[in-house]
This record gives sequence, C-alpha cells and structure tokens, in this order.
Amino acid sequence: MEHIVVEIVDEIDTSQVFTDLSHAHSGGICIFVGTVREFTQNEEVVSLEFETYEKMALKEMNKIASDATAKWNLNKVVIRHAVGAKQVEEPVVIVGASSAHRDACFEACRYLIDTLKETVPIWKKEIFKNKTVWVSAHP
Amino acid sequence: MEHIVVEIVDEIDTSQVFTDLSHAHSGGICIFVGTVREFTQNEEVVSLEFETYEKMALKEMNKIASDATAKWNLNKVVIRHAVGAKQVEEPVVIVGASSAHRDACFEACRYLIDTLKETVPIWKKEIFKNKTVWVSAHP
Amino acid sequence: MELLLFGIAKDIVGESVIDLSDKDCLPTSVAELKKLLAAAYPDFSKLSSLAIAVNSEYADDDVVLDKDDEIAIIPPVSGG
Amino acid sequence: MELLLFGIAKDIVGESVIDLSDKDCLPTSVAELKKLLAAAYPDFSKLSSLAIAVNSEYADDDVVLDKDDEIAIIPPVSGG
Repeated sequence: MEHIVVEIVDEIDTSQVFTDLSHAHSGGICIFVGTVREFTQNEEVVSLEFETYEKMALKEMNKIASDATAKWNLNKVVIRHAVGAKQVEEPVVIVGASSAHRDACFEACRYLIDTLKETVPIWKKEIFKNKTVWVSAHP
Repeated sequence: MEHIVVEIVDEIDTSQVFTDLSHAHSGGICIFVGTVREFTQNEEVVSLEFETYEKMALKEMNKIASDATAKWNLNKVVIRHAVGAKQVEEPVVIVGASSAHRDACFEACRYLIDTLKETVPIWKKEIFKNKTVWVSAHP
Repeated sequence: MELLLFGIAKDIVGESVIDLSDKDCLPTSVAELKKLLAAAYPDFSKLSSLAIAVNSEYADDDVVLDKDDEIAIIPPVSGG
Repeated sequence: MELLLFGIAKDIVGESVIDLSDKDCLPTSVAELKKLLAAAYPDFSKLSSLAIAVNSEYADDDVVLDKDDEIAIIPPVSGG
C-alpha cells in the first residue's frame, strides 16, 4: 500500500506528519500524538525508555494500518513510534489518517492508537527517582 | 484562560500546533486539520475562499474552547481558522486539545470542529471552473 | 444604525454595509429587522437559515435594538 | 534454536537471547516452550500475560516449532 507510512524512529519530527497525510482528495486529517507525562499516579517520572522487537513491530503496525484502510475509506495512514530514552513532553508515538470526510479519519485515528497499544511489541520502562517499572508487566 | 489559543490567520502553520498543545501533564494530543478537497460531489474545485466576521468569530471560538475545557479535563486547546483564498490540499482550519489521557483529547477535538462548523461566523465559497457557490447557503 | 453583511447576504444586497440611519422608523427588535429585510430582499427567504447578531452575539427575535448597536446579518455559516 | 527476549522478560532471564541448541530435547510446540520457560523462570508466572512469537508473528499454543524458527518471548506490550 503506497499510502501507508509505518516507521520506528529515534526521534519523532511532528511537523512531518502533515506532509505524510496531505492528499488532494482529503478534506480532513486526524492526528494523535502520545507524549511523556511528568506524573504517573502522582509519582514524578524522570524519563521513559522504549524498546522494541523491530521486525515484528513493523509487521504489526502494517497490519493495523492495512486493517484501518479496509474498515474506513482513507487516503493516507501514518503510524510512527519512537524508541530509546524520552523526556517529559517529548512525543513517543504519532498516528494519523486522512480522508474525504472527518468521521472516517477520527474513527481510524482512534483505532490506530488503541490497537497499537494492544498488539505492537514495544515496551515502555518508566524511570522514577528511586525505581524503574516496566509498564503493564504485572497485574 | 491562558491555555486557550484562538486565532484567525491568513496562513496556517501546521508545525506550530504541537508547540501550542505540548504540556508536561499531557499524555495525549489530538489534532484535526481541515484541508481543501479537489472534488465536491464530483465537481472539480479550483479553490476556496473564506471570509469571516472576525470579532464575532473570535468570541464564538473562545466560547467553544471554554466549553470544551469545562466538559473535559484539558491542559491546552487550540482553534485556528484561515481566511482568504485557499488551494487544494491547503489547511483551512486546525483544532486540537491535549490531556492526561487520550479519551478526553479525542472527544474534545471532535467537539471543537463539530461546534465550530455550526456556530462560528465564517463563510466558505467554492470556486469551480464555471461558477461559485456559498457552501450551505441554500437548502 | 448600520447592518454588516457577510457571505451570500452581501451578494444578495450588493453591499457589505446597509446604513439605516436615514430611515424614518428604525426596527426596534430583531424580529422587526428580519421582517424589514424579508420585504426588501426576497432572496433572503431562499436561504437555509438567517441569523442576526447584535454586538457580535447571536440574538433571538425578542432582542431589542438600539441605534448604536453593531448589527450583523449571519447567513448559514460554513467554516471548517 | 534461539529465543529473543525483550522488556521485563529480558530482566527476568538476565540475557537478551537464550540459546537452546545444546539442549537434549528442544520444545516442539509453543505450549511445550511455555512449560519449559515456566519451570526455568518462575517469575514469568507473575506477569499479566506472556505471548510467544514465531518468525515475528504471534503464535498460538499449538504452533509447531522448528529449530530454524526465530522465536521471541513477548511480555505485556506497553507502546504508545
């Protein structure tokens, strides 16, 4: 699918996503950016660290993007995730879709981020002052 | 509200919106960009032309942004609309919200664009090869 | 009393401002103004909707008009 | 047969790869591999979930393992 962009990167360039999603047949673009929050359950986060099983992550991201283009009438789809150390306010993931009308791009964008969080093999470690935690590892 | 940005501009700089919405307490940013489509009901659009009653438009945009911060727990809100002539693929409106969790920013972003389209005094003229049409003017 | 016109309303009237100051009796409410406009410009009745703003706020029919108010005719909006 | 480890699974084992090639009998299915891991590393049972990927695809318990497969242990994912 030529209109799908799926990437694992060291740094996310937020300004690039509009170029990726721009399309003459699109009237709407919806984008979600996940960023590092300073607090998790009232504990101050120093930084986050992401690692991935890249080969599999790219396969899963491609599946999600393809499924989205099958479910909705989309002109373009982007899924881009960062790895490595990320500081507060830095973007860690950006997903987006563009479509003729806004219903499709809003629904697709939500689907992209929700499904990515469920299936893509990427792991987030929260680094606090006195401990580190692999997010969601334990019940 | 210091965290609300509401503007009428000649050109939308899409890269600026992430800076506007970035916040240490936000884990999610949702953005919608409205762009000029090449076709409306199978007719080729040459360009669009937007005009506004600026004083009132800014008031209405501020109301929408304030209402959104009352309905959802948002850290920042942006509503920015362009006026003048716009070509195919150009952005004409950008709205967005940032929040701790993604439900709030997705719902708020949708609310911002839906309400803007209903209440803000901005008028769009579609310029086709052989005619011009004020959008939504007639039943 | 001046009326500001936008979008298709401006095209229908052919002006971006209507000056009512020299009229003998000015409309005293939004309802009266709407009646006056309907009589003067029949094409307004063909629009999907027609709102009036007084001092840059949407105004219901019963809002009273003062000669110093900023009044605007708001045809169907189509931003975004 | 090598197992790739990520996230907390890597921390539990203390390695990013486990080489099973020198074992006498290799696991022949995903189910067998899971049993073997549970016995060798009791801390895996404390995780919210534990998936196995074979050749970079999620694999059900009944998937058969070949000695040349790329096998990965997938602890609970937390991207985004």
